[in-house]
Amino acid sequence: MSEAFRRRHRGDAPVLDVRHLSKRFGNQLVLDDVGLEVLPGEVHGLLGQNGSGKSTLIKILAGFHDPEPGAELVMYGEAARLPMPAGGARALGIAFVHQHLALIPSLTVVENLRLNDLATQNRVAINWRREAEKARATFARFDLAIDPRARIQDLPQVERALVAIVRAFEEVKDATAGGRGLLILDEPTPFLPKAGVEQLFLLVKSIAADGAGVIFVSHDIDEIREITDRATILRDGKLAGTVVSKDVDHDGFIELIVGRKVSLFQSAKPDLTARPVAARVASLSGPMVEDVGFAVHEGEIVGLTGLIGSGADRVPSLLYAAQRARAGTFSVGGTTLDLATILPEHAMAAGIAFLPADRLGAAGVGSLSITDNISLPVLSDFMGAFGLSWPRLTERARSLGRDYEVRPNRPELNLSALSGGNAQKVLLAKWLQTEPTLLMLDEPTQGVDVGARQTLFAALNGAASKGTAILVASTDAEQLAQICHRVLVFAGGRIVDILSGDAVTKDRITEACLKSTTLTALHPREEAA
Amino acid sequence: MSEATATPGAAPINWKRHAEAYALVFALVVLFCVFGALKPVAFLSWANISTMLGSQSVLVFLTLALIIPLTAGDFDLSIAATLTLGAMMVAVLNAQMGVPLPVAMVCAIGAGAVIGMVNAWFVLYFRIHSLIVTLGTGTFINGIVLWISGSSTISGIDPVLVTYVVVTRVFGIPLVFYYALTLAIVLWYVFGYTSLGRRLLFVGRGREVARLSGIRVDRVRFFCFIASGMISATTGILYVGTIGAADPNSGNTFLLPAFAAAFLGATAINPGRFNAFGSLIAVYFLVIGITGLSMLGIQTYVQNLFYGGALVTAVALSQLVRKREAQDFS
Amino acid sequence: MSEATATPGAAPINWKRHAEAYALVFALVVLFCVFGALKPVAFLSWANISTMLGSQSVLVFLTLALIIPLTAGDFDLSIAATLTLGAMMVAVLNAQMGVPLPVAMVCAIGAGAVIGMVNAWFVLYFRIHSLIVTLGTGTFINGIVLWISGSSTISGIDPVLVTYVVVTRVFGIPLVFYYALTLAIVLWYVFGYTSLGRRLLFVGRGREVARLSGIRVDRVRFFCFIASGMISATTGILYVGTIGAADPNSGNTFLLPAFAAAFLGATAINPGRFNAFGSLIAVYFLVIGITGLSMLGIQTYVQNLFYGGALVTAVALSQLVRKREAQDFS
Amino acid sequence: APDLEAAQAIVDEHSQIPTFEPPGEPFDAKACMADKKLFSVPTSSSIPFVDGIETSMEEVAEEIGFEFQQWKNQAQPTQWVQGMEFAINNGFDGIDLMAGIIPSSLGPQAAAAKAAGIQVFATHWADTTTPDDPAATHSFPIPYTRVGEIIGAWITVKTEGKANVLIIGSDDVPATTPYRKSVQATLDKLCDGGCSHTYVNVPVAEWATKIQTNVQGALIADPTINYIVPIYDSMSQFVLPALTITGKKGQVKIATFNGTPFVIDLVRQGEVEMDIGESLGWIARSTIDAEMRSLCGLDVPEDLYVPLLIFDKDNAETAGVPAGFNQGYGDEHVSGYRKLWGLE
Ligand SMILES: Nc1ncnc2c1ncn2[C@@H]1O[C@H](COP(=O)(O)OP(=O)(O)OP(=O)(O)O)[C@@H](O)[C@H]1O
Ligand SMILES: Nc1ncnc2c1ncn2[C@@H]1O[C@H](COP(=O)(O)OP(=O)(O)OP(=O)(O)O)[C@@H](O)[C@H]1O
Ligand SMILES: [Mg+2]
Ligand SMILES: [Mg+2]
Repeated sequence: MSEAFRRRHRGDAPVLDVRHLSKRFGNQLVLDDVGLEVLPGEVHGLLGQNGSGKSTLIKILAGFHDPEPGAELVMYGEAARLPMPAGGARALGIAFVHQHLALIPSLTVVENLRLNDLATQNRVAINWRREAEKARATFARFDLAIDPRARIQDLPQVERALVAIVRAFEEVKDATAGGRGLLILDEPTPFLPKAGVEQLFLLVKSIAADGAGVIFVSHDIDEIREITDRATILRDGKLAGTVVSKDVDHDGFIELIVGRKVSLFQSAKPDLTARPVAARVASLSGPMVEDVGFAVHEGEIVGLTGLIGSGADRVPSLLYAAQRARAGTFSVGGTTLDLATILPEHAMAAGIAFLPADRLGAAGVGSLSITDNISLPVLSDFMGAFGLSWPRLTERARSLGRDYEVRPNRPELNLSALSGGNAQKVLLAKWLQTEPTLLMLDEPTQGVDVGARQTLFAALNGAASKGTAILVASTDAEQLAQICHRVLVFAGGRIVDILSGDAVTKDRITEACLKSTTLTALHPREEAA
Repeated sequence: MSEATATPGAAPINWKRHAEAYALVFALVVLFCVFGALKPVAFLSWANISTMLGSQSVLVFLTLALIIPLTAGDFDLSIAATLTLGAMMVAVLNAQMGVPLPVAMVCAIGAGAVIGMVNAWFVLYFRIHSLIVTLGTGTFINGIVLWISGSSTISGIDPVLVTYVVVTRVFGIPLVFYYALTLAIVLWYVFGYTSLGRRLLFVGRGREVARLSGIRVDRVRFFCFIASGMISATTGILYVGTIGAADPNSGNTFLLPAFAAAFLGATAINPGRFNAFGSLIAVYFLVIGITGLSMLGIQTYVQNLFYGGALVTAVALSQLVRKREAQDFS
Repeated sequence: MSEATATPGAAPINWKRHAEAYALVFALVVLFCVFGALKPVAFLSWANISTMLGSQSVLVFLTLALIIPLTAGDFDLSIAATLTLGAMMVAVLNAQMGVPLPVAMVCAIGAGAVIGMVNAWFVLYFRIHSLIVTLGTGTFINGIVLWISGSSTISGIDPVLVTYVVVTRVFGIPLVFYYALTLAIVLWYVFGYTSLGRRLLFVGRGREVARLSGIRVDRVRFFCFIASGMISATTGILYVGTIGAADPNSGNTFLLPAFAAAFLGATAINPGRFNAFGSLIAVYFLVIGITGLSMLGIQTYVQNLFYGGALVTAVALSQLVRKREAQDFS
Repeated sequence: APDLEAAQAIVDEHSQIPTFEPPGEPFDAKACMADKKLFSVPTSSSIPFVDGIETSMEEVAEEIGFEFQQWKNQAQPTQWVQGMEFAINNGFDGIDLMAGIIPSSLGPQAAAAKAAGIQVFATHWADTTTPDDPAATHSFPIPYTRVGEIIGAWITVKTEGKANVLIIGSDDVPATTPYRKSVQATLDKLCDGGCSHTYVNVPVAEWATKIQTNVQGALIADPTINYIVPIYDSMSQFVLPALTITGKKGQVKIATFNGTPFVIDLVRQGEVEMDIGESLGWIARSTIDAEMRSLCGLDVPEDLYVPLLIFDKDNAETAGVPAGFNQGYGDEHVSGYRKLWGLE
C-alpha cells in the first residue's frame, strides 16, 4: 500500500461505501451482492472481464440504473439514497468519465462541458460568450487547444475523450474544495496515447492528494498496478475480491480477473518481408497524413502507431475510403486503386476488409441482431433457391459465435445487448469470415478484457497464417508487441521509424513513439510550473 | 459440444415472440368477432368481407410504398400527392386527351419516378432532411395537380381500367386486392429474403455501417425514393380504377392513414421493423372497425374516435407484450 | 497567456456563419421587394403589412408550440387537432352554454394540458414512437371536436375575446401579433439562455447522455408534451379571437404549414436547431409569398407551387451556404 | 297512398329551360356603379364551380364598367381575414362573401368593414329558410329547400312511392340541414309513409375516407336501399365505387344536386340518374344585380334567383360533351340582365 495513502487517511470515513449491490437485467443477474469501499485519497481500481458489471455499477452510482432493493450507499459516513435521485451524484461530489464518454456529438464543446451543470442546476441567464471564454481558459490550463464552439462530432476521438476528462476533473476539483469528491473513470485510457495516459495519471494523483477518492476502471493491468492503491475485482457480477495493488503481480491480477491461469498470446516474429507483397501503398496524402508509402506482405501483421495527431490511426480509414484521401495509390492483389477517388465498395471488391474503432457507430448496428450484423458481407453465399436461407445464416452466426467465444452465443440477440468486448468479437468474425486479402483494424481491442483479447489475437494470427495480410492501427504498445511482425511508427503524418523482428517489444514501441516528437497533452500548467 | 447447441432446430417455441408478432392479428380477429356477433347476417357475409378487402386495397398499396423509404430511414410525405398526380395524369391523358390507357399509365408511373428522383436529389445532394423535402415537393405536386386538372374532377376514363381493378372478381374479391397482396408478397420476399432488402435495412439503421460495408448508401436511398414514387403513382392508377374518376384533392387524405398503418404494422408479424404483412394487417384492422361501426349506423365521428383510439391502444398493447421496450426504427 | 487567446472577443466576424443565419431573412426581404415592385400601392402599405403580421400570428403560435417537443426529440402531430379542440371548446362553452369567457378559456387550455398528458403517457409509459401516438390522439380529438360541435361552425363568442385579439391595435398591428412575438421572445430566451432550455436540447439530442447527466428525461419530455398541448389550445383560442367563430375542420389545415415553418425556421437565425425567431421568419416568408400572389389575383394552384417550391428552395440554398452538411435534428 | 301527381308536377316544373324573371325595377347600372368598387372573397378558389362564378362576375363587372376584385384563396379562414382587411384598407364599397363563408364566422372583420362604411354581402351561402346572418348587411340565400323537394319528388316518381333512401350530407356546410330535412320531409309527405330514409353525416374534409366505407356498410347492412342522395354531387365519385364493389350498380340509383360538369357527364353515361344544376352565369348575374341594387340604394331582393334544372339521361347532352358549368340553361339571363341594367 502506498505510504502517502496510508499516512494521510487512516481512520477517515470512506468516501464511498456501497454494499449489497445487485442488479438484474431481464433474468440475468449482472451484479450479485457486490460491495465497494473507496477511502479518501485512494485511487481504487475496478477490474473484471467484459460484461462483469463494472460499468453497470458505475451507472447505478450515476442514477442511470436502479439497483435491486437492499443496496446500501454510505458516503463520508452518512447514508445516501439509493436509487440515486436525478442530480444526486453531483450533489454528493461524484464526477464521472463514462465508458462511452457521455458527450452529445451534435452539440458544441462548451455545451458538453457544461452539460452536468445545466442538467442539475437552474440557471436563467447563461452568458454563452463568458462560458466559452471560461472553457477556453480551462483548456488552456491543460495545454489543450480545443475550440469551445466546435461541435463534438467534428473532433477526433482523442479530443472528445479529453473534453470528457477535463469536464470530470473540473467538477471533482470544485467538489474537493468543499471537502468531498469522488472521481470515477470508466476506461478512460483506451482513447489516449501513452503520453496522454501519463499526464492523466499525474492529474489523478494530484486529485487524490487533495483528498478525493478515485475509482479507476481499466483492462490494462500495468496501468492498474501503476496508478491504483487497491483494486476490487468483479467476476461474472460477483465480488472476486479486493486487493492491495502492490501486493499482486501481473499474472496474479489476470488470474483474479479471469478466474484461471491465462497464457498471454505471443506470436513468433519471423521476417516475412521476403514473401510476396499483398498490398502496397504509395504516396498517400490526406487529412493529417503526408506522403506515406509502405508494403504489407502475405501473412504479415503490421502495426501502425504513434502519438496523438501522428496520423497513424487515419491510414486504414483513408485506404478504405472511409475518409477521403487527397492523393495516393493502393495496390492489392492485381488491382491498383486511386485513393483520391475510390469508394468503400471498390476497396471491398479488391479484397480489403476494415473494422473501424467506433463499434456501434461505424462497425455494427446495435438495433439489429447478431445474425443480421454478421451476415451482411456474405449474404450472396446464403442465397438458396428461395432467397436467403435464414436457418443457414443463423447456424453460421452461431458457429462463428462459438469459434470466437461470444458470450452469450445467442445470434438472435441485438448487437447492442452484447458487452463491448463480445460485440468486438462478433464484428471481427464478420470480416474474417470473408477471408480478405488485407484486413485493416483500428484499435481492435479497445475496451476488450485481457481474456477476450487472447481470443481475438489468436483469431488474427490464425487468419495471418492462412495468408491474410493485416494492418493494425493502435496506440496500445503492448498489444502491438504481442501480435505484430513489424510496426510502423508515425509522427506528423509520416513514417518515422520501422521496428521489426526482435525490436517489436512494448518498450521499444513506446520509446519510438515518444522519441518521434515532443508532444504535450493534458498537461496542467500548475503541475508543470 | 453439447447436443443442445448442436441442434438449434429443437429449441422450444418462443411464445413471447409469437405473442408479440401476432397480437395485432389477434386484435383483428377479436374485433371481427365482436362485430360479427352484433351484426351476424350483414357483417359476416362474404359480400361484406370481400367488400372490405377490395375497397381498402388502395391504402394497402400506398402503405407499402411508404415502408420502403421508411425502412431505409427516410420519410416520404409526398406519397399522397404523388398518388393524386398519378390518378390525375391518367385521367387527363386518357379521358381528356384521348391517349390510350397503357400509354397514360406509363406516363403516370414515369411521373412518379421523376418525383422520386427530385426528392432524392434534394435529400441526397443538398443533404436536407427528407421530411422537409417531401413536405415541400408534396405541396408543389398538389399545385401541379390543381393546374392540370383545372381543380376539377375528371371522369370518363377508359372502362377497361375499372374492369381490371374492381369489376373483375376472383372468389368475389375484386382484382385490386390481389394486386395489393402480390405487392405485399413481393416486398415481404425482398425485405426478408434478398440481400437488397438487407441493404435497405442497414442503410436505415446505420448509414455509416452500411457505407463501410460496401453498400452505396446514396444509391440505395435514391432507388427507395424512386420506388416509393413509382408505387405511389401506381396506387393513383388503381385509385382511378376504383373510383372511375380522378379528383384533385381526395388522394391527400390517405397520407395520415398510410403513416398510421405503417407504424401500426411495424408492431406486428416482424415487430420492430416496417414490414409488408404487418402493414396489410394494420390496414384491415382499422377497416374492420370503421366498417362495423358504419353498419351499426353509428355517428361518423365515432369512427374518428375508433380510428385514433384503436391505433394507440393496439400499439400500447403490443408494447405491453414486449415489456414496453422502446420502439426504435432508426 | 497569449494575447490572442485572452481576448476571444476580438475574433474576426464569422461571415459564413452570418450568411447561414440570415439567408432566410435575406430571402424574405427579396420576396417583399419583388411584390412591392409589382403592387407598390397595395402591397407596401402599412395596412397590408400589419394585416399580414396579424392574420398569420396563429400559425406562428402553433409553430412555436411544435418546436418545443421537436427540440426534445418528439413529434407532435396532435397540435392542429388540439388547436381545433381549444377553439371549439371556447365556442361551445361560451357561445352555446353561456360559460364566461375566462372560464371557457381555462377549460380549453386545461384540455390542451390533458391532451399533452395523454400523449406523454403513451409515449413515455408504453415507449411508443411519438409519431404514432400523436397521429392517433390527433384523429381521436378530431372525433371529439365533431361530436361537441355537431360538425358545424359555431359563432357568437363574447366580443371581448375578439377585441383583445384582433380589434385592438398597436401601431396598426392587432394585439395577437404581439402575443406571438412575446411567446417567441420567451421561447428564444428559454431555449438559449436558461438551463431548462438546454436540458430540452440535451434530451432531444442524446437521451442516454442526458440521463447519465442526471436529467429526468421522462419528466422533461412529459412537460414538453404538456407545453405543446397548452400552447396549441391557446392558439385555438386566438384563432377564435381572430375569426370570431370556431369551425371543426379548418384548424387541421395548419398542421403541415407548422411543420414546414418549424423545419424551415431551423435553417435560420440558429441554423441546425429549431428556434423561435427562425420559426417566426419562416412563417412570414411563406405568408409574404401567398399574400402577394393573392393580391395579384393569380390562380390558386400557384400558391401551392410557391409554397412547396419556396420551402425546398430556401432550405436548399441555406444548405449550399452550409456547404451541404447533413441536417441533423437528433 | 303516394301523391305521384304532385311529385310529377314538381319534377316537370324543373325539367324545362328556365325563363328570365326580373328581380326588380330596371336601373342605370353604369351610372350608379361608376365610382364603386366591389370585392369578392370566395370560400375557396380551388373549387371550379366557385371560381367559375367569380370569373363570370368579373366579366359582368367589366361589361358594366366598375372595379371588381376577387381574393384568390384556398379555403383558409386566415386568408379570408386577409382578404377582408385588404378590402377595408383599399377603399372598396362592398364585400361579397361567396359560396359558403358564414359572415359571423368572420365576425370581427365584418364588423370592421361595416364600421368603415362597407357593405358586407353573404351570397349563395345558405337556404332561404335560414335566418339572415346579422354580421352581413344583406344575405342573399338560394332555395336549397326547393332542391330537397325536387329530389324527394323525383325519387317518389321513380319508385312510385316505395323508396329506401340513403342520404349523405355534410353538417359542416350551413345549407345542409334545411336541405336534407327538406328531402326527408318531401319523401315522408309524397310517399305517404311508403319511403324510408337514413342520414349519414360526413364532414367535407372526410369525404374521401368515409363516404365509400359508409355507403358500403349501409348497403350491405340494408340490402333494400334503392336510392342514394349525396346531397352535393361531388360526393358521387365516392358513392359510385361503393356501388361497384358491393355489386349494386344498376340496382341503386343516385340523385343529387349541383350541376358539376363531371357529374353531368356521369348522368349522360348512366352512372348517376339525375343531377339538379344551377347555372353559373345566372348566379353571377343575379349576385351582381342584388349587390348593385344594395350599393345604389335601391330595393334589394330577398334571395338570389337561381333557376334549378334537372339533368337526366335525356337532356344531359345539352350541358355539352364533356359538360360545362354554364351550358344547357339557355341564355335568357344574358340579355335579360343587360336590359335590366340599361346596357341595351
Ligand atoms: N440490452 C440488453 N439486452 C439484453 N442483454 C443485454 C443487453 N445489454 C447487455 N446485455 C447482456 O449483459 C451482459 C454484459 O454486457 P456489458 O455491456 O455490460 O458488458 P461489458 O462488461 O461492458 O463488456 P465489454 O467489456 O465487452 O464491454 C452481456 O452478456 C449481454 O449479453
Ligand atoms: N441496459 C442493459 N440491459 C440489459 N443488460 C445490460 C444493460 N447494460 C448492461 N447490461 C449487461 O450487464 C452486464 C454488465 O455490464 P457492464 O457494462 O457493467 O460491464 P463492464 O464490466 O463495464 O464491462 P466492460 O469491461 O466491457 O466495460 C453485461 O452483461 C451487460 O450485457
Ligand atoms: Mg464497462
Ligand atoms: Mg462494456
